[in-house]
Amino acid sequence: MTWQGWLLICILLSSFLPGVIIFSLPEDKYRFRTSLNICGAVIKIIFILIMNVGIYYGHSFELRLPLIQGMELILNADPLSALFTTLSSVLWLLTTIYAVGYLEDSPNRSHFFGYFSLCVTVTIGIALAGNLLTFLLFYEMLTMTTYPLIIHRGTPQALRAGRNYLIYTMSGGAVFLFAIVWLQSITGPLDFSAAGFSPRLLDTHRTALIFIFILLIAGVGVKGALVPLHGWLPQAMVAPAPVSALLHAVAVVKAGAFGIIRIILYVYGIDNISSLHLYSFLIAISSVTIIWGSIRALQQNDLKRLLAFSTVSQISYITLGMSMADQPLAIIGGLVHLVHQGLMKITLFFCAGNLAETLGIHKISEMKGVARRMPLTMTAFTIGALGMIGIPPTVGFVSKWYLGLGALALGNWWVLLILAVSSLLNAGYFLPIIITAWFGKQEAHWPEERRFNRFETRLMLLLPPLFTAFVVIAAGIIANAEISPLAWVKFIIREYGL
Amino acid sequence: MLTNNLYNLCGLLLFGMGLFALFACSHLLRKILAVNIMSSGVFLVLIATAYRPLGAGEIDPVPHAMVLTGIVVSVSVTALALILACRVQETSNHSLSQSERNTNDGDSEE
Amino acid sequence: MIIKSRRKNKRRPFDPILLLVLLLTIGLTALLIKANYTIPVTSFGLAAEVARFQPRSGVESPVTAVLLNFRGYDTLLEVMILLIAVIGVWSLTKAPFPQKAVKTSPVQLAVVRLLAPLMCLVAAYLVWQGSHLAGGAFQGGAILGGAGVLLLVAELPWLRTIHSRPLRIGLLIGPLFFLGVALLGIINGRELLTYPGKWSGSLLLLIESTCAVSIGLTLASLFAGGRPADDLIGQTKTPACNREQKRC
Amino acid sequence: MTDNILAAFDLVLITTLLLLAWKLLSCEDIFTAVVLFISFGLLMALAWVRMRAPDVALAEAALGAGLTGPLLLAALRRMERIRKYERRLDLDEERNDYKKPKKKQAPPL
Amino acid sequence: MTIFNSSAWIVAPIIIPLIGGLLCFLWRRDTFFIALFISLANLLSVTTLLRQFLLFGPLRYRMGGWEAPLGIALRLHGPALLMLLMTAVSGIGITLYARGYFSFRISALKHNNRHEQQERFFWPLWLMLWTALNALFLSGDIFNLYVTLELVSVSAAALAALSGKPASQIAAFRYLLVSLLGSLSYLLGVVFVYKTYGILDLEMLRQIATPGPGLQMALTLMTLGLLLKTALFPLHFWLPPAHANALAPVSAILSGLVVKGSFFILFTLWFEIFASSITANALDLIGLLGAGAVIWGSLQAIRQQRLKLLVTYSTVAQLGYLFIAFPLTATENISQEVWTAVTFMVMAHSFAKTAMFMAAGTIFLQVGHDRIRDLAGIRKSLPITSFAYAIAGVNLIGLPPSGGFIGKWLLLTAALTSGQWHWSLVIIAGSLLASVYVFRVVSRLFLTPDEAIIQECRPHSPLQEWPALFLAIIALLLGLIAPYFSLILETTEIVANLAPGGGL
Amino acid sequence: MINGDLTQSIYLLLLFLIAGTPLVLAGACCTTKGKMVSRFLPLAAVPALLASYFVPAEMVVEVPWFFMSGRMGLDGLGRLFLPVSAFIWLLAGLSGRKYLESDPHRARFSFFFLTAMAGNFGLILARDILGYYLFFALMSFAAFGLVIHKGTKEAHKAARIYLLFVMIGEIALFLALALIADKTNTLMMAKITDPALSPVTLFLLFTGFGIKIGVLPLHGWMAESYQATPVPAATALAGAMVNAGLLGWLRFIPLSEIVSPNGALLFMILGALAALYGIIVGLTEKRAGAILAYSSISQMGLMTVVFGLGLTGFEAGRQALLILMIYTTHHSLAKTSLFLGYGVMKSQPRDPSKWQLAGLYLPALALAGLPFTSGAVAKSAFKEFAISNGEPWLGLSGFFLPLTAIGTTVLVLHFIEVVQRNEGPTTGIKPVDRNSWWLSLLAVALTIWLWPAASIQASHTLEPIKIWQAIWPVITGGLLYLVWPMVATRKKNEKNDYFPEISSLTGNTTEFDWTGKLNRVAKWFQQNGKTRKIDWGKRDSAAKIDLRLRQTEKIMQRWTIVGLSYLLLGIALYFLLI
Repeated sequence: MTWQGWLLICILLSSFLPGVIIFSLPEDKYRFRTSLNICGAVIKIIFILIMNVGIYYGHSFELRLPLIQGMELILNADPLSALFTTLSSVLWLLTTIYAVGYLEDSPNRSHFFGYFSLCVTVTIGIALAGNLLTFLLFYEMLTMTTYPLIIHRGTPQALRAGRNYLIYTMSGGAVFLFAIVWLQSITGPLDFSAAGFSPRLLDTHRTALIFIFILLIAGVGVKGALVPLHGWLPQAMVAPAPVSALLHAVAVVKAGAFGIIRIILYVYGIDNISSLHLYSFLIAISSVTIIWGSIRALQQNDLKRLLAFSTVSQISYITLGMSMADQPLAIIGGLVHLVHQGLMKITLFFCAGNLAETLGIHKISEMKGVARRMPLTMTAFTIGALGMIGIPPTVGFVSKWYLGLGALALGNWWVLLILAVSSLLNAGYFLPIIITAWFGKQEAHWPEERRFNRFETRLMLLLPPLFTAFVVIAAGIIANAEISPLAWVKFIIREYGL
Repeated sequence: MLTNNLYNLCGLLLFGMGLFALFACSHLLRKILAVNIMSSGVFLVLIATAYRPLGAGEIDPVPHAMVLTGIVVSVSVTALALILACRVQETSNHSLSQSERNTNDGDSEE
Repeated sequence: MIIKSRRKNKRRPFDPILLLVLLLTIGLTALLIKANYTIPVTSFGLAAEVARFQPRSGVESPVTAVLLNFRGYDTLLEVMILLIAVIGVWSLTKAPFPQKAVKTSPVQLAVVRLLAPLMCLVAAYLVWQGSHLAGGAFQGGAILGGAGVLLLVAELPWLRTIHSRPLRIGLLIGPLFFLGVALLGIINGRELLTYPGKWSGSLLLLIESTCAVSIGLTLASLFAGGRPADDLIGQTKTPACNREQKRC
Repeated sequence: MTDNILAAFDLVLITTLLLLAWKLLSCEDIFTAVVLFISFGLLMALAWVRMRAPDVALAEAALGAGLTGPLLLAALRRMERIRKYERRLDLDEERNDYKKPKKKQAPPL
Repeated sequence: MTIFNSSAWIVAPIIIPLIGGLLCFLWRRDTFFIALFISLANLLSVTTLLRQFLLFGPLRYRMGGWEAPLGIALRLHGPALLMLLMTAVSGIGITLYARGYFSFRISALKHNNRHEQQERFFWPLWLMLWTALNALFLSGDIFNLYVTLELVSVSAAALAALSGKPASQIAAFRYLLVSLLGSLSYLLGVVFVYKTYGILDLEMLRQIATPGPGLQMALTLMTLGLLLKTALFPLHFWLPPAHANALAPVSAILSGLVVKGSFFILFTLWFEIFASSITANALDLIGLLGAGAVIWGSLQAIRQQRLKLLVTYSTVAQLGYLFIAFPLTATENISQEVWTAVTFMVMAHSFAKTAMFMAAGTIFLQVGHDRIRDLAGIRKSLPITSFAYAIAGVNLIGLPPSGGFIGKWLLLTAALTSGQWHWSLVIIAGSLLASVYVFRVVSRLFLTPDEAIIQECRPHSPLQEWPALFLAIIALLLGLIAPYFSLILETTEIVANLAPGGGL
Repeated sequence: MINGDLTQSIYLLLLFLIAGTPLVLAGACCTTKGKMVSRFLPLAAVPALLASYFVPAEMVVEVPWFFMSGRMGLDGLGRLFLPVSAFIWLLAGLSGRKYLESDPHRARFSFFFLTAMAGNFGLILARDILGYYLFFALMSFAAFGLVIHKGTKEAHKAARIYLLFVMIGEIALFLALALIADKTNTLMMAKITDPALSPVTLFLLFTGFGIKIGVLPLHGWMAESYQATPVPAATALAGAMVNAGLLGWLRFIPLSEIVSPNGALLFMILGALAALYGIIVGLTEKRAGAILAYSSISQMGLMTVVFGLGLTGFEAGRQALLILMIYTTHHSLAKTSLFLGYGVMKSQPRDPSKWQLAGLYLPALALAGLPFTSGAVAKSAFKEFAISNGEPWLGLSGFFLPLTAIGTTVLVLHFIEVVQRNEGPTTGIKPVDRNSWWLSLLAVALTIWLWPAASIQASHTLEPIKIWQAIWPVITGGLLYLVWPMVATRKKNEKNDYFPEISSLTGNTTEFDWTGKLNRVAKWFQQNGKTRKIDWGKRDSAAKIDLRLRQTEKIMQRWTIVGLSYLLLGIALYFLLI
């Protein structure tokens, strides 16, 4: 095995081992657990950076484990996986710090952090998967590892949410499995590759391939919260804030979106999809999701539910970008939104968590004037929200810009209208919150106020959102620089051969 | 060949009878008896297959050995089944016929 | 008739399912018979084979040769089934000896005293003749078992005090010996259950004898319907710990 | 001639066997059934002899009829005795053990 | 090293547990150590066999030195070897667990020697059962298979009755009767085979067997009997009470190993020995029943209120998958995949179900009941057990990388490649239903209840918890070591001849 | 060369400081010492002023990493817009210093003020379309903070409306920019030429920037916001930020390079309507700030007309550019002055003095185009331009311009009256720095004359005929204004619903509940979605299924049923195995 292979293993182990150790730790080993967690995260980031550099300079990172004939587990780091791994690992570090602060004196922390680490391991696995089988492997494991986190609180709502999550994701997984097997029975074993499967198959298996595609999208669309399949996401909001952050920004929803990207770009290949005339289907799905998610978000009073519906809407931008994959600009928009949405949404969830943890605020109607009490938190929130709307110079604008350009380059001018309406709706639900928070007058006492010494809340709760908010702006401002996500996405596109 | 066939027929009829009785009767002992009848039927078929009239050739000893084995097995299983039936009787308050019913209830306490 | 009897037992006078079962049984039996008569008689079994190898088996009776030599493996396993039945029965319950000694009638006692040794003799004879005529370990064992049953029916008081260990040794002596001889083949560098050519006859007789003893004991134990009274003595008891204390 | 006699014997034997089986499976009283079964076993041994299988016949006589019959009778006696006396009480202790925690059931979550 | 090349090793998996069983019955003291030693020795012998197999290929052993039509042959081929391996590994786990289980019961429960007695008889019966299973897997003679089947039945029934509870007695009695019926059906089938061919050896039968009325009836009867013993859907009635009411280690044995024995015979007969006589319609019928088992068993499992019953019904459902594989073999070029798939399903289910029953048993012992509703937060006091249960559950659902997943994947592939996609729907539906019943429990176990409810009841010994986890993890990782298994399966001659011939 | 490099670096530094200073100061507002920042508000505009003087034209700095393609620099337009804007921000900052002293939220105010300032300066400097968009958004959203600053109910309402319009504008601009970028394949402004602008793009640009300018259908936010915003901020809003919209047009629809007859028509018609509409509605208004807003609408309408004229031809475009520069400079300074004056009057406890009134009249009449004021220069230039363009635009000079001049006169007189009627300071009013006002007056009076670029137009106005042409509309307007009170008194009783339909058009409804409306839509969807859901959780149905399963399983466990299935299976197998 080459050092590249070992590096991939190390990347996976750097969160897996801490996770396993944490499970066995007693509850009161606070310091050890925290430092283990954070060390793991930092080491993982270092490994991933090494990997990124390697990828940039053209090394190939691959690890193959043949199972039986026609089944092979492949870990393969291409630029796209590098993008996702980097995002996940960095956000994991932040979320871990945040979670340490958030759960400072709640029960069952070993349990929580153990699953947390496993969850990230699995997400990285999804990112590194080199074929559909491996993808499925980690995809299903993701369900397993996130489920305990969703029901962590153990309340009836949490249980219900967990149950629904399982129903959705297990069904999705089953459909996905079915589709994969069907696909492979036609195409034979497939690695992820830019070309997709052989176009010759289109002549003989046209209908089957269309069906398979729809099934595949439905399978990953459950986690990716495409509209008829998004029902679990708002309910899963009963979980603690770090979990929501994980679900929305780091792991689950992202995994779904990532799966869609993989399927479109690396399994089918853009040419095949184009000759199957599937793009219109994708555009329709993603447009409906974008609009519907926003409309549903508008009517929420619960902050986290609102954010959840906002995720439904926003994550579909990625699908939208993929649905115009004929056009590199649109792909760029979609891919870069993978990162951007993560940054913005995690900021928002951190802030929502801060409000809940410090002041007991869960509802938007309770947020009047809260910015005066927690200015830093609300600053981060505002930046995140503006990013969601797509105000420059935040990263949200960058994504939208590329999506718009891609749509225009394809002549899909009406996609631009979708973007416009979506922005308007986003503004419709985010701006009132911001106004209320900053300029509203506090009417009653906060539901459950807790005071902390120097800062408006715990430092560990404050730093992560501030950092991500900063990145939301900074990554937008330096979008064209060599180190920005956008640049990496362009690198991906180059490597992909467009 | 007539004899073979006759005994074959008898064996198969015994098997059928036992089969029906096993399904139809509710008394535990009767079920055990039914199974014994069945096995007798099977043995009969086997032995009848091996049978050759005097002078018509060597008798195949292998089926005989098989039946011997079968008889021993059936006796030991019968013994175990009988003791089990007694235990069923001992441990449950129900009458003989009801106890068999009771088995149906997979959800009963423990 | 069967239906009639059910009709009396059950409140429901007529069970259509049962009728269906009857019809189906008849159908299956008919199929069986049909199949039985359509089998072309082509083979004559293994009689010729047995006859060919009989001289090398060490016994004269073909059935015994098959039973103990050619297909000795089946027999080995079969002996084990008997043993398992005993273990199973023992595991289920204690032997239901009457609480207090029953006064056995003198006539019965006399009969038993006469018959039991006689049956032992018959058994020994059967085992011995098994090598060339009908008979063998099972038959002999069965007679021995019958003797045991006789004793048990007589409810002799000393039967209750039979200890577990000698009984177990008795039960196991046959199987263990059989197994040992079987392993002898491997030790000799041959296959399992291969008897050394010269002594195979006498070895088979020995196996039959020990097995007959064990089978007799087995059958008697099965009839006794449970393990001996002293079966659990000798186990060191760990102090009973109250469950409730443990839990809280 | 001998063939005919033998055939008649076969027919009678088979009919008897079948009738016995039918009877023992359908008769009201289980004790009768057991007794019939013993005779069935003996007739079976006769059949084995007729089939030129003396080993089997011996085994059937000794085991099938000679031992299974007493076994059945013993079991029958044991069952009837059980029905007369109360069953042993100590058998239930384990169940009681398990039942205790039921008192403090977890409140429905 | 020549000693390890001796062909006599093939009898070791039969002889070693047999001796162990006899000794355990005789000795009565330190039986656990005897059993442990036996299981290790058994593992050693199986490993040696594995080595021999990889070096020399399939083995054939003449019992008593007699050639085939007269004597009995043992044969070691890929599937049999895998079954032996499975039994050896599961057996070690069960042995260890049983020790923990009994010692806890002996020390923690009120008793009148009852639990000592149970343990005392458990060991010989278990080792005998082990012998029987190994003999069954190795047997190369159709009548010898009957004997081993009986051996399995009797010891299994005795084990099932071991717990002494009324329900278990009833269930065991029913189990015994069913086993007898099954064995007799099988035996009658053997009689028909012997009538037709005058041969009992499997290999020879394979060579001369041609479709005909005798074989047709024989196959029907043998299949019927074996289906009954394997508890395929409409004939599964005996399994839930027997498995659910037994002692936990016994349940593990019954569900994990015993049903696999009869299934193994059935599969061998259908696809190896009499493959030429199998028709597509019959395969479809079996597949249909398998599908029914999957759906019905899962629905029943979902419905259950008690943990052990749930696990038991899941066995009914999981056995269905094995039969769904039948119709998939009808296409020539994929039958090898199906063979692999079935082997994987069998092994994965064996490990997982064993682990699951162990976990259920531990939970039952610690909590004092197994009402699923009231199991909230057991994870707190029994973390390892809960994990074991969850991991085993993952296997049952068939999530990657478990062995169950590999099996399902191969079955799905076979179904879709051969164009029989309706079976794949059943498989998918089955895993969804499985996830429902698995998570019904897991979500309870992993709940965080109020502090007040959590009672500190640490298990008595690590033996109660770890074997389950050990087996569950083996099942989970089975997928990752799949290449080795497929290697074993592929080096078998049998596989080459697996595809049913002209009968289709 | 070292010397050259040094100056180059100094210029660079200055360029960065233009937007950087306000941003840094804005950052300082967020610290604990944020309240002190308000004292340095004027300072923030100083680098911009300096730069507009020192930094040579066509100095372009490329920062490729910055927001996708960073190009900054001063060009001709920039060198005009920057000093005017900087000056106005300076004045606003000056006036704000005092105004804020007693304001508890002065840190917040300073933050938004400075951010808006940075945005304003930045967009002037931006040389690529996204840069412009970025700073435009920065300014617009920061201004929101200024509009809502007072925190009153009116302020909240105004801010909400403002935000809605900003969002619409942003989206329109986003679409327009995307279309442009798609056509030109670059982000550089310089590449925008005729083929890059489709009618749709033109319309979107018109909408996007028109909102800031207040062109007709998109003016709804203006009156409320001008009224609600604190005076210093309103000054900047009306004086500087409005121009950003105009600059946007100029940047993205480069006159003299683009000819679009249809676009011209759109601009001219809507501009002309706005010019008249602003006057008429302004006359019905009772609030000084709002009146100024309507005046702005009217004046910007005129500029829209000029812009439209400029779209008719290349040469016209070149001329229009110059006129727009003159006009916008004039208008910005005059409006600034009016706002500051209004602020001063409003905040002082006593009635305005004569000097003060005179000071108010100067910019007011300049707006109306009184001779010798900047307004006269601007208007005469406009007139000449219209004439030079020939038919069909001659009517503009003869009829339309005088009409608006009359109207403007009336409107500003109305404004002055409203200011005079001021009942003294209410509690919320803070003193506005008087010096800044005087400074602004000075600028109004002098700028146009000192400005070299406008010298030709300025000299033209000194001709007698021009003076007359300029003065008669003012006189007419003054006369009309004398008649006004009668009209006003007659309508007094109905003061609440002058032009009710118009007030609803302006978004003046008391509750424009736009989130509520969307909510209703969403709820409809939700309800309709819910009824169609299958209710899996129904207890009784679940129990029923459970019971069925249980019963069936029990039946299946009967021996007879087992026998049935066993036998059936056997028979079926037998036949199937043939």
